Amino acid sequence: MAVEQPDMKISIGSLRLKNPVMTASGTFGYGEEYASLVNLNLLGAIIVKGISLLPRKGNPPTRIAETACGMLNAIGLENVGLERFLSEKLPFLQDISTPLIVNILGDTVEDYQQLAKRLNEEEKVAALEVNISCPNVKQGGVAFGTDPHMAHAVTKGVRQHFKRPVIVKLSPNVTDIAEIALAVEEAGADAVSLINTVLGMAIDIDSGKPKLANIFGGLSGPAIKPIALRMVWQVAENVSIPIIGIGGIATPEDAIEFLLAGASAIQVGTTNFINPKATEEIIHGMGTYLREHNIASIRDLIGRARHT
Amino acid sequence: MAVEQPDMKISIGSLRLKNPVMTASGTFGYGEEYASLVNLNLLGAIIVKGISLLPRKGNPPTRIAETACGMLNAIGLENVGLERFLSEKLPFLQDISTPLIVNILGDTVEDYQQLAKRLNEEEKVAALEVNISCPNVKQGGVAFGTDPHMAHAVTKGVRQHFKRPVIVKLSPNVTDIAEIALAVEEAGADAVSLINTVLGMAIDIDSGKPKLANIFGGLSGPAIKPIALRMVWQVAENVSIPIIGIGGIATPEDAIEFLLAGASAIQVGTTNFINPKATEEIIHGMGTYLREHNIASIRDLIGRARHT
Amino acid sequence: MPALQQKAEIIRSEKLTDDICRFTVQAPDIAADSRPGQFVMVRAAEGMDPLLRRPFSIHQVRDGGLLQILLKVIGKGTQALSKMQVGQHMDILGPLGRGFTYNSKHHHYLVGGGIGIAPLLFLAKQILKKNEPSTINVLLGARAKDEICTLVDDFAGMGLEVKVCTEDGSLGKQGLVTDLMAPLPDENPAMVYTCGPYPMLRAVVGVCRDKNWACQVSLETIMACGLAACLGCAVLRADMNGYVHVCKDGPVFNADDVAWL
Amino acid sequence: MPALQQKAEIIRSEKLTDDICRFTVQAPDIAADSRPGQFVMVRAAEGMDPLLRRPFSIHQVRDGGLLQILLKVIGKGTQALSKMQVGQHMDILGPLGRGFTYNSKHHHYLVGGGIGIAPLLFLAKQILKKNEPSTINVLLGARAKDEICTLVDDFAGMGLEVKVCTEDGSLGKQGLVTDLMAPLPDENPAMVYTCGPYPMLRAVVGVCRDKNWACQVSLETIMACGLAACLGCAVLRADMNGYVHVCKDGPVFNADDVAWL
Ligand SMILES: Cc1cc2nc3c(=O)[nH]c(=O)nc-3n(C[C@H](O)[C@H](O)[C@H](O)COP(=O)(O)OP(=O)(O)OC[C@H]3O[C@@H](n4cnc5c(N)ncnc54)[C@H](O)[C@@H]3O)c2cc1C
Ligand SMILES: Cc1cc2nc3c(=O)[nH]c(=O)nc-3n(C[C@H](O)[C@H](O)[C@H](O)COP(=O)(O)OP(=O)(O)OC[C@H]3O[C@@H](n4cnc5c(N)ncnc54)[C@H](O)[C@@H]3O)c2cc1C
Ligand SMILES: Cc1cc2nc3c(=O)[nH]c(=O)nc-3n(C[C@H](O)[C@H](O)[C@H](O)COP(=O)(O)O)c2cc1C
Ligand SMILES: Cc1cc2nc3c(=O)[nH]c(=O)nc-3n(C[C@H](O)[C@H](O)[C@H](O)COP(=O)(O)O)c2cc1C
Ligand code: FES
Ligand code: FES
Repeated sequence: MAVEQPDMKISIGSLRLKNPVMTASGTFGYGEEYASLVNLNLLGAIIVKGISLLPRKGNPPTRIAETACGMLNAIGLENVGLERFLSEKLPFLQDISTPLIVNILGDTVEDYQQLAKRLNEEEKVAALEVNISCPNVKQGGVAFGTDPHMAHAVTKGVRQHFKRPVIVKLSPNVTDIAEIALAVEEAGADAVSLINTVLGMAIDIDSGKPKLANIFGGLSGPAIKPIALRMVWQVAENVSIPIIGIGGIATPEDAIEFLLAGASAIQVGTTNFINPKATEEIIHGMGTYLREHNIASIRDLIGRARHT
Repeated sequence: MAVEQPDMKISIGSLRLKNPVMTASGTFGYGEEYASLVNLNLLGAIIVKGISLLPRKGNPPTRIAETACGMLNAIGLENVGLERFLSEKLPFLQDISTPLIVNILGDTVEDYQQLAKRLNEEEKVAALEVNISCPNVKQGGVAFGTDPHMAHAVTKGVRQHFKRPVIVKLSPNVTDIAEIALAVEEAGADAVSLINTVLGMAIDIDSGKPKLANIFGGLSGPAIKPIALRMVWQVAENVSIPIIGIGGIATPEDAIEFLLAGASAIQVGTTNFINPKATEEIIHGMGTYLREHNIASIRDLIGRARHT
Repeated sequence: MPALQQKAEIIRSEKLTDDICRFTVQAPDIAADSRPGQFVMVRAAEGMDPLLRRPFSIHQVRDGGLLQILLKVIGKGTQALSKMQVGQHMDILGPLGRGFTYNSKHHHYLVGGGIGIAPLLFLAKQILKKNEPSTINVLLGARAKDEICTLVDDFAGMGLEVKVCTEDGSLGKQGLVTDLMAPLPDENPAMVYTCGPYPMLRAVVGVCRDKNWACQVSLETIMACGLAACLGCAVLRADMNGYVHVCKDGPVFNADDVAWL
Repeated sequence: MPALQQKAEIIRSEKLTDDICRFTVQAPDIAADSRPGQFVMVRAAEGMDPLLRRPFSIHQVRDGGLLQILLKVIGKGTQALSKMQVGQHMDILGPLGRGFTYNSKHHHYLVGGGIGIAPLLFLAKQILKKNEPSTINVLLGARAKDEICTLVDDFAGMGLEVKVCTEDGSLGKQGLVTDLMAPLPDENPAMVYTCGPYPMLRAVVGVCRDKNWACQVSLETIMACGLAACLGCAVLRADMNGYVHVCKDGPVFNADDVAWL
């Protein structure tokens, strides 16, 4: 009995998505930028550029550099800030049926709490993704995401003030990512998303200086896919909340790998720059895979490689 | 006044090398395999496949998988063991003028010590490279290289029994590589080499299983270059012993980036598989760069990007 | 003008010099919406290395949905693109960014250097739709003759007066394009439209300030998306307080809106 | 036979089917040293994606330093290679590995499946240098006719008897190549030389054991170096105690030396 119309729906906590394909924060603007290229209503969820309480200017240029099958970015979390996000960016997204997930960042636990509180009032904000892992910002020293106690504290703070699903986005720049995942699960996260970018750098041998003004930047793109996939596997072995896989996903095959490793959903990042239609193509291609393999529901893929 | 014959010599502790280009352990066999393709006598140093006290069979196949601009390997440290290395592999290398560096690995500090003791007797072994970072072997739990105390202990053990330079090879799969580098410096290492492979994985979506029998493998090749370069920079900020840069080096330009970041020498790994003549080409190309930039000595490049 | 993605067939490929070529592609939807000074992002290879699209100015738009880019080989991306053949398809995203603004109040000075001349041909054509050739002066600079002789002919063919200088003196005056500007009469109101290497742009802006001429510059930065999504293409604002983004706020800026470092 | 690296010019490119092509390249140094069953490692692209060289059997060696490979499109590496044109250069490393061993004591059965037929043509030619055509039987299997008809002609052109079967019955018998082996007289001593997909090899080895025939198999694994340096190409030994390496100990093995799983 052939599967004609495979079921693509997945859940992240109480959030129900029509399919598991999301856009990764910082790679899809505020959605509007891609409106002429992608049918936004087809996406599983839209995650917008990370928002802080106050606007941020970001790092001086040069902010990006290309590497083998990847890119480095040191945007420095430039963003319009909470208020302008609500007044200028949210109205457009209100009209899109796709659930909106807002990525938030802060310098202190209190920052995160305030963001959570205010965004909890906006019904359109279906979930928060808490960025505890950005390696670009020099302030505050060690990133929240590299220490289980700090990661726990931020998660707990956001959890208290936001009633809908809280997704915590993990940093790969750690010895043991499962330890961090466990800490945020315990603090009440509904899901984890991983990975954020891997800390890297590049040097211009003509000028003799780092290519990025910030010296270090975050590596993303196909180059990091094997690392991301391994971390999803490790986290899946240790937590029971849903995992959203991120890192170098460019094709339906890549997305399926992440589901087989244990992810319930995936995000497409850098690939949006190269192939703006990638998210649509991935949704379509995942459906084809299910049909060809006669699998009734995409949920049947989750973690399958770990159980065979 | 143009530089005609730039000085390519560098030192790693008491070891003097004619140029900074070495072959990375596990990617150049025991030298002999490349003898028809590379003039072995031109190389800065030859580092052979990691040797353990007893022979190891390694992991079951599949052992390798290709990834975007990289590859995963889970060889499982297959090697002929110390005795067969001495009787079967060393004689060939005795006739090569290039300094030989032996990469060693063990399950316990005592293993490493015994290897160091026996290899200390072989004059041809100019230095040891201590692999404390291999992510492929399941035995023994946590890798030595992910804990500063364990890294310190191994280094100290080898240091006691080996009189010529001891290079400790670091794992990138840690939150803070500078911390590990400091620990091994303190334990008496003459140099550090970095990075070993980054832990990764890949899944075959047709079989639904991991591509590697070992599930996880080590990611190498151009994909990891930005990560390696960043770690060299971080270590250079923290230790004063020489650094040997490794990770995705394929061209003279890549090699120069590592020197500018703070490495005194470099190793070519995965690239040997793709372009067996790469080491020679890199030596040649670095000389050209020095001439074109009118730099008298390659040592003038070391760490230059950190000082401008 | 929403951005569109199109696999555009290459209709013609001209080799202007060893490292400069001009591609004509069939991209009706993108061409229809394009304005002078806008750009497209082109995928350089099918694989993932090189990864990012490369930005190119829209050099010309022709009848029949044709779009031209003028491409100079710089690194591996442009190298790969330069080898593309007639009949193959270029993956193009565009039109992108804010182009030049022009009207009939001004005398128009088009000042281009090297490959920066690319967008000026399209601009000249559009200005000529409502203005006489005499309202336009074209000033071009290049390293050597072969880099620009085809382009000089293209401008001249529109009936425009073209002044040229080259660094090696092989065509026109020997010198920089600012040397051509200095002796010009202080026509006012005048608008300078300029594109080229950063040091040239800075010098041109300096001359404009001296002459009290308005000036629009087309800037280049490294870009990842071209769509205002990655925020990678930041350039310091004139007030030094924050950044503008070349792919969205530009690539064409009023010279007074950005900092000159 | 030390391995050499050569940028070999493509002299001829034949498209045998939609996804199988045969390249003839000028690689005199490699060709001079090649023996049947050995292979070469070919770089698939100039960039870093795909990264690794791809292994291909030496299909034939021809006068004038020519070397042939027969290539089936499987994934992105073979896809890229299949698009290469006459006049371009293939980056080839070889000859590599241990080939077939053959002598005049045996009756020779060459048993090939699909693209695994590639090395057998070279082998047949070498055996024929010291043996009569009647000492050789060629048994070929494939999915369908077009996959092998050119190759059948090549063997037949050497005066050899060729038996063929296809899975769809479009050429020769319908069935598997082992079906062709079963009814053969128990000529002894006989040597079977076989290459093809793993399930076929295992079946062929089974028939050989039944008939008490010696058997050499050419194995495939994923390879990174082809030079015995990476140890990636491990295959379990017959005694299940450790591994042999396809690129050095093989690709041709005595069937009894490796485990059949
Ligand atoms: C708005 C705009 C319009 C342009 N118009 C043209 C044009 O009409 N004709 C033309 O030949 N060139 C034009 N350029 C420059 C062109 O984009 C670069 O020369 C090209 O990207 C270099 O790529 P590469 O792979 O050959 O070089 P590489 O050095 O290998 O590229 C490495 C990285 O640097 C980036 N990069 C390098 N140089 C530049 C540069 N000057 N500007 C932006 N990114 C750069 C590349 O995008 C890539 O990410 C334009 C650039 C911009 C921003
Ligand atoms: C000794 C030897 C001789 C061979 N001779 C021939 C020949 O004459 N003609 C021919 O068409 N093919 C031959 N093959 C198989 C050929 O190497 C693979 O089909 C090819 O590598 C697939 O590459 P791809 O990029 O198209 O596929 P992809 O699936 O994209 O390759 C992914 C990775 O898997 C490896 N891989 C995939 N399939 C195989 C395979 N079957 N064997 C080894 N590696 C594989 C590739 O090297 C690559 O690293 C031979 C293989 C070996 C080991
Ligand atoms: C230009 C750029 C900007 C990014 N900005 C953010 C951000 O604001 N917040 C965040 O959590 N992640 C950010 N990321 C990380 C991505 O969301 C994603 O985790 C990462 O790029 C890995 O996925 P990819 O390989 O598919 O790009 C950014 C990535 C890029 C490339
Ligand atoms: C197939 C393979 C085998 C390796 N074996 C060893 C080893 O035995 N000991 C070791 O210290 N490193 C080993 N390495 C790691 C390399 O020496 C090197 O650190 C790593 O590959 C990164 O460099 P690259 O990107 O240039 O390959 C191995 C790498 C590969 C690809
Ligand atoms: S290039 Fe991405 S925002 Fe401008
Ligand atoms: S392919 Fe590297 S050892 Fe065989």
